[in-house]
Amino acid sequence: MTDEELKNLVVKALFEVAPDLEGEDVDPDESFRDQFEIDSMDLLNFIIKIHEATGVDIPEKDYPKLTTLVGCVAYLKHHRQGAR
Amino acid sequence: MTAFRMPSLGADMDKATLVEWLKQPGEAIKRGDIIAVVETVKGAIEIEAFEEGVLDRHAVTPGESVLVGTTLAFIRNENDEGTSTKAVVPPEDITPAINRKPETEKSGAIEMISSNASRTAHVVGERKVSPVARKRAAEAGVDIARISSGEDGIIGLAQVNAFIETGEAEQKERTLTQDAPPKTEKPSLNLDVMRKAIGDAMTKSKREVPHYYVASTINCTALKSWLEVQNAKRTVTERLLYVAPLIKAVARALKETPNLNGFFTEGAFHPSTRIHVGVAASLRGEGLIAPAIHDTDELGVDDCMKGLRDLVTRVRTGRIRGSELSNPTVTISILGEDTADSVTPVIYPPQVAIIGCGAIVQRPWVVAEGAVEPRQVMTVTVAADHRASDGRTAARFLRTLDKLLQAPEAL
Amino acid sequence: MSETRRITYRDAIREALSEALTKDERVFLMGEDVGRYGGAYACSKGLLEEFGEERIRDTPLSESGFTGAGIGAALAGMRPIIEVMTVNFSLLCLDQIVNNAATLRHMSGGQFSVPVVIRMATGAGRQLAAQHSHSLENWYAHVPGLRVLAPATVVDARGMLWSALECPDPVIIFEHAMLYNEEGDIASEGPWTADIDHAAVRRDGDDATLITYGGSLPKTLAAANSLAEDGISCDVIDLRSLRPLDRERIVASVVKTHRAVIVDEGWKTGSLAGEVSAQITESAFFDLDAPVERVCTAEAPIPYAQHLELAALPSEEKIVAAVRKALRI
Amino acid sequence: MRDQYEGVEISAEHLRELARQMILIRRFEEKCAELYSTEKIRGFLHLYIGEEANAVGVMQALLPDDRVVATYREHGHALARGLPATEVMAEMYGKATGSSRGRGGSMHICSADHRFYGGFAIVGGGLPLAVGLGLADRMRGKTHVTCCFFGEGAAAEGEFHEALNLAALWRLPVLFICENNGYAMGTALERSESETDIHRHAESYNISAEIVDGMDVCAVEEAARRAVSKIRAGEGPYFLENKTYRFRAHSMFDAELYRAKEEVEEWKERGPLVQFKPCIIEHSLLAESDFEEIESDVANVVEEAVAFAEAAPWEPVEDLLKDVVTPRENMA
Repeated sequence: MTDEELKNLVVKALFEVAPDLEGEDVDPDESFRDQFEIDSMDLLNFIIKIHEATGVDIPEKDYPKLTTLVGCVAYLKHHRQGAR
Repeated sequence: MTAFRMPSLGADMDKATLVEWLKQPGEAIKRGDIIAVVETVKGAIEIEAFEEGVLDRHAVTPGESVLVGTTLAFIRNENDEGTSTKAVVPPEDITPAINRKPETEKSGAIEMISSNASRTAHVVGERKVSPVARKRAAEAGVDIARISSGEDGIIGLAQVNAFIETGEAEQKERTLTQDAPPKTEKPSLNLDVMRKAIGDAMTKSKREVPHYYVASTINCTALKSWLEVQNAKRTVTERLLYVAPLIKAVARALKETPNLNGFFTEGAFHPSTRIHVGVAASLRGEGLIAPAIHDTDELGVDDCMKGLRDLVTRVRTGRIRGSELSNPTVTISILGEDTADSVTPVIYPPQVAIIGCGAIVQRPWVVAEGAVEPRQVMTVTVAADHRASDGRTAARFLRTLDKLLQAPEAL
Repeated sequence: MSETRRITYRDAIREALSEALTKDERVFLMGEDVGRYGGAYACSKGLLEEFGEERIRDTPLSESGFTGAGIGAALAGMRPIIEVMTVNFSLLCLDQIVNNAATLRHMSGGQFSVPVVIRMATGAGRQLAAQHSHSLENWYAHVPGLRVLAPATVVDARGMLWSALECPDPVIIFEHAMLYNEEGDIASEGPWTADIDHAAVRRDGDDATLITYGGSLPKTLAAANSLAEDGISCDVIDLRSLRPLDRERIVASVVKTHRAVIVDEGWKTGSLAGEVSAQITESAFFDLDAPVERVCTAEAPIPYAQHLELAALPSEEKIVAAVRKALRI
Repeated sequence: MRDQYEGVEISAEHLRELARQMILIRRFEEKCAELYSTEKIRGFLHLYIGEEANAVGVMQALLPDDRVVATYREHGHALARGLPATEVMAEMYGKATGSSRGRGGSMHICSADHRFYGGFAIVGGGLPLAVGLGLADRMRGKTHVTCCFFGEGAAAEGEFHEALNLAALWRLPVLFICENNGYAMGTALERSESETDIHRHAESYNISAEIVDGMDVCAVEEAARRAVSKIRAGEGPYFLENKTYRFRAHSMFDAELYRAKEEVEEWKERGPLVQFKPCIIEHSLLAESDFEEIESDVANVVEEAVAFAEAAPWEPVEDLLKDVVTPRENMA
């Protein structure tokens, strides 16, 4: 899966959790919370979506790594490879 | 045959626009089934049935804006079977809606809101009043606008007579004059309307409800540790947020202090035997709604979590059920991580209390023997209605809550 | 009324015919099978023997011919009673009734009058299918120059004929076929004239006004009785005269009850029920608490099969439901 | 014209009266056509010009108590029956002193005094009514005759057959006069009837019937007298088929596309006055000067009728609903 594909996957999961954001530009480096007022429930739902889409198991301690788009892509890239 | 009516989902809701029917004539209806989606100033809301039967026919078509109490559809009940209601009540005789919207008009948020706003006046003007009811009201000097309609949304002689006889007239008059806020509603974005609705409700609350406030800071270290251990054991989908045990604890504490749970209506406090905790959820800058988790005190922590997730998901997608909005018996407002230390909330009438929880933050904490250590703490503020309780009640609630949160595994 | 006796609607008509023939030698009965056969509904049974062929006059099957002849005879000073077997066949003599009987007085500047009485059976309910089940009273009630009566009770059946014969204008009397076997009490001794100018209040009530006539009266009274068991009291108005309508009595009742349900075996579109409803709207609109309800016949030719025929016609259940709807309960 | 007519009084006085009536109808109707053109008369106006001998001849056979039922082309019948030209003209104008108080107009001239039951404007509609008038007289033992005029177009109507059957069945005192002018409005006889000898219909109902030259007033009178005497003798109904022709259009608004001008001209040569006048003069019963006198008298009558109609009042609108039915309060 390319970076671009991963990026699309993450954005899709985000918009599924927060459909009201659909179509917004996502700043890759800024945290979702600061950009979009994503709260902890949204974040949890988001991580569940990522988990369901990629099969990657994400422990709670890793949540902080998944608060930005860049962070998500990097995390998934790493852990998907690891999973194989 | 029973009429299924536009429900009142809040003190500040007077009308809504039908967006879509989810049940069609002939479909069986179970208690709790979602029948339709309506657009309110607070967004799209799913409305549900409270009885069993078969949907007989719709009385309002999508796009129509109707007053609360207007018949939306008819539900045929079991005891109707056999009497051939179909032959007797021809479909063209259904109660037409108060306001028909051209079918070509999309129910997009902006259009919906702007057309609603400009229509308010004649929605009220077009209430269905029987000729003799109008005549009787005029003779009695009663303003027809002050009379509630019957169950079918029509003001008939019976409604006028009841109004006159019960002396409801004077009472309503007083309320109305106090009530009338300057109506400067003008075509605007959803955001502004929502803000205005919140504003209206809160202004009314602040003006009418004698608030008092009591606060405590609670040590949440045990709660956080317990969560950490729990979540480490759980898969992604089963993990908990601290909000879940917190809500559960609040519900249990309320059981001990019933004077914080219920409604103040018709000049008296009516405690509620059931506890439906409304969870204030922010709509990302567009406002706040507080749908209920029903019978919170009877749910396990996991069920609370599930209910919460479901609720937030539906808030985000605009699919909140009418009953969830209309019947919380108390509200909790949780600020969440990285926000602020405490909040002093405003009661949402006719509820009599609201519990505000600040973020859980690390602060110096005096432990045994006077030593100071870092601890995860949270400031909880109870705002309550002095007509239903006093400070001691709220203080007792906070002590109970504190105690419960020190043993999260027991929740 | 000291003593009463119980007779059928059919006997009441026969007695009335006999009385009229006895009292006034200008009176004669003319129609298909009124003589030897005794009348299609046996209303003239035995009259031929009593009054002879001249006055109990069997006619060929020529509705226009003998109805026109009756009109002509009336013009010349006789008091003919024309029996058109059923309203269905009366369509063949519409020309004579509408173009001649109804117009002559006015069209001649008041020089002529047509004191003819035309009786006909009407209505459905006996599985006679589409061509023998019409209720077209409204067609005649539409026409100025005619008087249209619908006796619904034995007393009216007994009394209306003579009252009609005393009237110098053409009078159409509709006898609902389902009423002929109905029984009722009438005074043992006459005179048996009936008021043909006013509607009759058959039952008193405060919650709703039921307005009907002819063959629908028994159903309407049954509905009112059943509603009374639930504490709903209805005025039941029997129109009796379909032209002219007794607007005053209708309005007085609606002003009292604020709700009106009209029961009419005609088809709803263009019905007498529509006319009554319009009169209520014109004269009692501001006293209404609910839209006027109409219980009429389904808009289809009357079918043969019994269950379909019953479904097409007004019934006690439909009337009860309409009243409940008007009362919003 | 024949020389002898059984039962017809061939005196100067009688012939002068026949001439006067026919000329009156002719001049009266010519005036009506003129007044129609100037919009004094409205509605339908069906002229009788050419057919005068029929009404005039038949009326000679009737007594004052006999009854007449006519069609919508009935000005001639009304005048021949003796209704005043003033009242007939006022009716044409729609005035209150018209014979039907202005409610009937050209098609519904009525007079109870003359037992003239009026023009009936539904083809065939008058026949059953005439049967009923006859029935009433029969039942009461009177010897009155009801005379019913209609055109040959009526023979296609059911009511014609129903009425003939009833009258024959009950042997009623009805004289049926079929004025066969060859056209049912604009449809020629051959194009509307399978049996063009209309009197044969009557025969099929066992009614005595004969064909009459409807352009010869004396022949019509002769036949009518014969028929009436049989009817009065209780022999039942009688039927005359008068062959005649209308010289003018069916009504005022008629392009006459259905018949040839030559045909009209041919019939005009046999016109009731065209034959009648030279014959009488030839027999020295009346002189040319008599006809001049008649014309002058008739002109005065028509002029007087117009003046009367012009001056007549309109019926007040308040009386619109008067006589629809008898007011009930008038009933004892």
